[in-house]
Amino acid sequence: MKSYHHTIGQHNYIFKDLKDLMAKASPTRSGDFLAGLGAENAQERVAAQMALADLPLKTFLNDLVIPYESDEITRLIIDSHDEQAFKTVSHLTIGDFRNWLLSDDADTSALHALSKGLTPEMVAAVSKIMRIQDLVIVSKKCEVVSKFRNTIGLRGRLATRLQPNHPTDDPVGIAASILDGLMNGAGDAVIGINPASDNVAQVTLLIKMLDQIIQQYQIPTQSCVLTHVTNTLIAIDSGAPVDLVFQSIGGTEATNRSFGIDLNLLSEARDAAYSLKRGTVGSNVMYFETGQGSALSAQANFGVDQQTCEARAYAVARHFDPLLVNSVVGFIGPEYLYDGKQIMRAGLEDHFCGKLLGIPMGCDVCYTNHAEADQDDMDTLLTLLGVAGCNFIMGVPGADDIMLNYQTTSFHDALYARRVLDLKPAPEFELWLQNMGIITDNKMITLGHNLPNNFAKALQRLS
Amino acid sequence: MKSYHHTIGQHNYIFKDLKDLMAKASPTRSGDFLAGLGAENAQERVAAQMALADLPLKTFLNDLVIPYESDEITRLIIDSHDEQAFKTVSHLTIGDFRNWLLSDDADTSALHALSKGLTPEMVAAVSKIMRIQDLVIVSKKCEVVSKFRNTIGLRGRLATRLQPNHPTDDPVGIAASILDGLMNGAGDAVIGINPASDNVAQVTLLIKMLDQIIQQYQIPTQSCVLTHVTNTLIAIDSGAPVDLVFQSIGGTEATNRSFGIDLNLLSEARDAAYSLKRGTVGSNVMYFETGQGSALSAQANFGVDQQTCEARAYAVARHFDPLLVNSVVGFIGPEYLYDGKQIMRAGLEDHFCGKLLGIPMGCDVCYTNHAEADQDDMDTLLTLLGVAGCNFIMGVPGADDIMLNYQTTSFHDALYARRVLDLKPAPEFELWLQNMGIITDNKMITLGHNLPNNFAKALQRLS
Amino acid sequence: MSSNIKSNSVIENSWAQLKQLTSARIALGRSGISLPTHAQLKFQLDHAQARDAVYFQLNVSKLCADLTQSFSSMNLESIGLQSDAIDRPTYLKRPDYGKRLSQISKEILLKRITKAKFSPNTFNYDIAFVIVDGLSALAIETNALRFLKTACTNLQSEKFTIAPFCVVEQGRVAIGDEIGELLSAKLVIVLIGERPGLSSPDSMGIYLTWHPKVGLTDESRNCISNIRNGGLSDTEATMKLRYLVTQAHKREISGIALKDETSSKQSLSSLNSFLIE
Amino acid sequence: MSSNIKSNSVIENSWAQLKQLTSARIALGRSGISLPTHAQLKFQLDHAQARDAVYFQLNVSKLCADLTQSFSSMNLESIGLQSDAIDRPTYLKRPDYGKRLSQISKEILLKRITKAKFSPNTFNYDIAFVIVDGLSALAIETNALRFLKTACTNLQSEKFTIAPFCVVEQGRVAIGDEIGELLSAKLVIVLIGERPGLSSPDSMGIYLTWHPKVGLTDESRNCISNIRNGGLSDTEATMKLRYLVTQAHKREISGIALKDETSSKQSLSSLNSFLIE
Ligand code: B12
Ligand code: B12
Repeated sequence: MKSYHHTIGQHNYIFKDLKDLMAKASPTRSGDFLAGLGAENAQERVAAQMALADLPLKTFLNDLVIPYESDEITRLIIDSHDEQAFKTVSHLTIGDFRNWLLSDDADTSALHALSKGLTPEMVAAVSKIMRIQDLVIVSKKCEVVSKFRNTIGLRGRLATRLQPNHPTDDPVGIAASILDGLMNGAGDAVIGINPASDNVAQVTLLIKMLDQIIQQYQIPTQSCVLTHVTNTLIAIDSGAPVDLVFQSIGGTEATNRSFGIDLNLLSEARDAAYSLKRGTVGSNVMYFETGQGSALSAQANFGVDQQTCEARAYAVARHFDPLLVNSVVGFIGPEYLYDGKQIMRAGLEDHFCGKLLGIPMGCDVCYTNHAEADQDDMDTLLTLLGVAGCNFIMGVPGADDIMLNYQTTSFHDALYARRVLDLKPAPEFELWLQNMGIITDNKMITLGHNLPNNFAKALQRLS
Repeated sequence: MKSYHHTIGQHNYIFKDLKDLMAKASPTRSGDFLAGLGAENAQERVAAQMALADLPLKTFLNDLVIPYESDEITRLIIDSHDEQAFKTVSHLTIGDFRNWLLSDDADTSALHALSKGLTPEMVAAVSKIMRIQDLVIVSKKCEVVSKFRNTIGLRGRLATRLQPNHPTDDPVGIAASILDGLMNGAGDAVIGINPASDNVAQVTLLIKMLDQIIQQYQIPTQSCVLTHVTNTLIAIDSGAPVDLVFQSIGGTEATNRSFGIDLNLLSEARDAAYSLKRGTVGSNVMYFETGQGSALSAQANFGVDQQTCEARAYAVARHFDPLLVNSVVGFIGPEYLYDGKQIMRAGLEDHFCGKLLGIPMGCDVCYTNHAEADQDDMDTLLTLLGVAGCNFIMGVPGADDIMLNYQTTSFHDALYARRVLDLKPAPEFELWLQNMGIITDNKMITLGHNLPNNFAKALQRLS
Repeated sequence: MSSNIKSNSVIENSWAQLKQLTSARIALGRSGISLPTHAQLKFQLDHAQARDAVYFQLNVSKLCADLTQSFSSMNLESIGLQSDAIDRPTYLKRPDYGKRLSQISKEILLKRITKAKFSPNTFNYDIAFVIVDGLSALAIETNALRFLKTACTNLQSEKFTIAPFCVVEQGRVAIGDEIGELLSAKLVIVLIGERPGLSSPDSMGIYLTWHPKVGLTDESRNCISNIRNGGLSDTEATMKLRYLVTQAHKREISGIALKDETSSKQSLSSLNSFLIE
Repeated sequence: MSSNIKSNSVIENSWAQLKQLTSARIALGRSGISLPTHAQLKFQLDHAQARDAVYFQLNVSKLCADLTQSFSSMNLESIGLQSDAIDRPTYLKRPDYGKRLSQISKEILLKRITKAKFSPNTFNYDIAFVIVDGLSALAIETNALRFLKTACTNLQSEKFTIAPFCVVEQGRVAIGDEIGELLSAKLVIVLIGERPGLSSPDSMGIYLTWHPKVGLTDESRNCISNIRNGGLSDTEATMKLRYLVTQAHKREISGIALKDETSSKQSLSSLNSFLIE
């Protein structure tokens, strides 16, 4: 195991191995301290960043933070590494790489061509020496497009997942939230329910209901019930109309094991979803969620800092050509991201790393009530991500998820971002919203005043 | 003195007077705690906000936070209040007012027509019940344009003050920073030096130098030496080519007295500057700086929260038709704004309040080394302000002011904001930059590779 | 701008009647495209209160007394314990501490156990109930006792041996592993306060782990969540619990391989979801 | 993208020679329009160090000893004092505490004063020097003694009576008002550590106040700022100080009405600013 060092003035800082160096170079976050990995003070952090900046990108192909033998994700990263694409940057250090990413040469197509040549550790490393403005400016240049029943990730567009959760999975309660969301222009990324229950029969019921709603109102979008992948497999087997397969994933084999999954299981699930051929404009069938802290939480971080673990999860995601990937950035709690500032930084890092690696990255801009964060922080992160070209965000009624017990972006929040940053919904969905009269002005997003006829009829059925 | 109250559940919260209510309704900031004015906990804060939301706008014309008799700024506010303009909103509560501001009816022209009908206390009050996204969305609708040798504040544009300070006011050192700034596209708001010394002869020398530079290179911009207004008056008297008169101002008469100024002195100074008729496209001749905390720092806050004091300073500014006003938001230190979060919130509030009151608001996005803030916070605030339509920001070499000892936005930072948000410099200045070959692509701001001839010649003079 | 600005610029939603179908914050109306003042301030208040709920402290001795009393007929004692996290701030920052018993609590437990007949390789109990404050002591104070009455009564018919109730302060789900192991229980059932939501500061979760021992991770557990007024009812939760408990004992597993296969109360045709014709 | 990406994508500035004219961070080059990696990391390091400088502690007893020794010929003692701010965090949050002496320090000072001949309505001293850590103890350790040697030697010719040096920990500018008043000095001259800058963690400021007394605000003072290596030299600062001190004594004022009217060293014609033809 190679050690690294850097001298500042009289002080020679020593980092015992690459993962120690990367952890110490990470901007402050509670999770790395919880893991006992964080830098002791600001000077040590800068020393680590300086040492990291001097490191050749190549290092990350040889000095592996988690051994090849013991981790199938390391194997995936190494075995699927595109050497041809990497060649163009193989002579750069991390510091040079940052400079190049910021340069005018690194345009959308250059970044696209490079993505398969990059490993999670490389992008994690460079993100550690980038300021927020750097993360924004580079992310904005990336464009990762994915398709199922509509097209997500096009420049100048911001999609939303409509998240109509209910504490007892009551279909009628869920439908109420769906109508609220659609009327506020939400739902192009996916209409996706987290079920409170693990019951496959109930899950299947919800899948069917979503399918019927999408069909009946001819909504150019896809549905998902975010249950465990094994449940979705059972549902597919039993003939449920599954659009997207969901799964939470982590960046180490052991994290995934704690989630009850591995790469084989994910492959199997993807094949099952493919076989249904339900996509119309494309066939990206996977939906993954991630979030800094899950590896440590499962005691499966192996001394690797939480942001690098997170980036490794994107290698998993990338392998399955997903429609959607998002970091649920403030979801777990303050033990990993302490306050608004840490959540913001992590959200932007995650988005940056995902985009550089070529995955269709969104973000669940969120916080829990035990964290030191509030709506102001969410507005801030949302705005920054909007500028950075984030593919999609969540949308829940009034920002309050009454089942998962956390606050994420509301339908109103999404409209705010779309309005001040002039971002449109996915094109197919935008057209639908216009045809329904839900949005009227297509220059500055403006909502109509009338209930569409078919929704009015639905309401009548209630009384 | 009227007291206010609000009941939540069993608890009846009592606020002993209007200023107590406003202070308790303020989002957390250290300065209000230092002053002993802040809310005890989050619930008390919300109670105050709810009570405030129910208050008619009219209240603020009758229940004055600082008595009319004892404060010339209160007199200015009341005596110059435009009742006609106010009539349109006189029936609203603060809560209604927020709703109206966010509504599609409140467009740029409506906000413009209203501004003189609003008092600082009204805008401060409404800002206290607004989230960051509200502050952004409303500010963005405002457009306050001012002119001297160029036009500042037009939608879609962001100007910068080139701030080439030097610890010994060395003209050559200052000139070096000026060239660096111009080559990076900075300087349209003003080329403005804070002199380290109070020496009028030295100050005059700097004024003359700036004038010569502007003339020689025909830069469509204005100059300013930010010395005490009494010094500038002496300089004008002695024939110095003064473009703009600078002064720090506060929101209470006593704060201004601690700054050695009053309204009369400012009038006198403005008249003196007018008389020089140096503006070409307009005649806004004043440059004011403000910042939350200055009133308390001078023991001149009279129990009024720091953000309301700050908004009152804008009434002073408004009275003198300034070219530029900016809140130097993180300048004083952590005793008033503790960390990045407080600085950000304050910066956006200040910008919002200034814009609603109709002044050409910029922001010195900054922090000191004794505050809990860093470059990430600055990037964030800068981005938010860019989205909110801020008129101008500062530009210093490498973000480090080597005389004032604080960090503000760099020339690079301004380019970042211009690029990711597609913001242009002031039109006259933009043309000059293009003619000089300093910026090349006018779609996405891009810098040229060649030194303009006249600058090349200047450099030759050095060797 | 005209002088006839309405007092109320809020555009109400014509689907407001849907509010009765869910506690989600739907049909809030809008000012322009933004959240109206009233809803905004309501949210702020709820946030302030939810944050307080995090710091609410469990009255352990009272709950123990209540449990002992309520289950006197079943002869079930209760034991008050603490995790290694000494206070709330520590608990929030150090989930690892919340997963382990304090030294003192460990000793208390061991002392009790020696009293019970203890034979290696066999188990003392079929089920151990561990009641943990988690992130919402309020959830436990509101739901635990009531739910346990329903659940234990229901499970009684299966003749399971039940360990003394353990009530734990500053605990995480995984603390059930250590307790279950020390008690030598076949199955540990953790009742825990879920993190407080904006509208639900008092939601309780249940986690089942077969053959609990220190070091297990979440794939080896099953979960029943959102038990509270407005969420899953005691009856429904008990039905699920009974299914999982009996299956766990029958198949000697828990976790990912054990699925809740109780049939859904609803079928799509009976859905009557107004959105579907 | 082609395979011939340069190792170094940084576009250097052709005006880099200007760097020798200022310590400002000019000509940093650019990557696209952004700050190159090297400059970015250098900035981060300087920030880390400047933050440390805020917490640097003044060695009061050493400075007192050095002062007493250096000015033994002038028979000037020195006194170590503390403000009401007990430590650095308090100092940062409570500037009001930093403006007042601690009770103990007040007593120390009063005891010394009674020793001196004290007659009401007249003043004990023409000048009191108060040396305060302010936001940069480093600035004081680096500059105060050296500067005072130059300044006092220079002022000696005017035959001012000088009070014992007061060295204050955790102080603000306004603490000079209280000390000056207690010492009964006509003029107080506060030497204070300015807040540390990114490139100048050691900059000292001087504030003069005529007839100091508790409650004065800044319009009654004059300021000479940025004294440090790379900033204002001791000689120049002394020239300004001498001018202000003599004028203050002559006109019996300080503050806004008293201007630094020493003539500028430069005239525009002699400027030789390369930018002007
Ligand atoms: C936080 C959380 C997570 C976090 C847990 C990490 C952490 N350090 O907290 C993350 C994001 C990793 C997560 C992942 C998953 N979760 Co989860 N999670 C929650 C949530 C929102 C709060 C839990 C809580 O408050 N616990 C109380 C605190 C005090 O205890 P704790 O010891 O700190 O928390 C532990 C448990 O919460 C446990 N846990 C979290 N989720 C799950 C899910 C299952 C099935 C199990 C057995 C345990 C478990 O992980 C924590 C660390 O050990 C609940 C919703 C709710 N309202 O409770 C859903 C919830 C429990 N999760 C759920 C699901 C489905 C999952 C996933 C299976 C999703 C997926 N398809 O991959 C994964 C995998 C879980 C696993 N096997 O590891 C469902 C469970 C449904 C059910 N009845 O079985 C719930 C109810 C919500 C939902 N519908 O998504 N989750
Ligand atoms: C912070 C600061 C301010 C703050 C002070 C509030 C506060 N609570 O700190 C604010 C923004 C209000 C301010 C205002 C002004 N300042 Co100022 N300020 C500074 C700065 C950046 C740092 C001072 C410092 O570190 N002090 C040390 C700490 C430990 O002591 P303190 O007790 O906490 O601080 C007190 C003094 O700094 C004092 N103070 C601040 N500025 C000034 C200016 C003068 C002339 C006086 C007498 C006192 C004074 O106010 C503080 C509270 O009492 C210096 C630059 C520098 N490198 O030092 C400029 C500096 C001292 N200020 C300067 C000037 C010109 C002004 C103004 C006159 C500008 C104007 N045209 O209105 C005003 C008015 C000052 C007044 N009479 O009240 C000049 C002084 C030039 C000179 N040689 O006389 C300096 C050198 C920088 C500059 N060129 O702008 N300032």
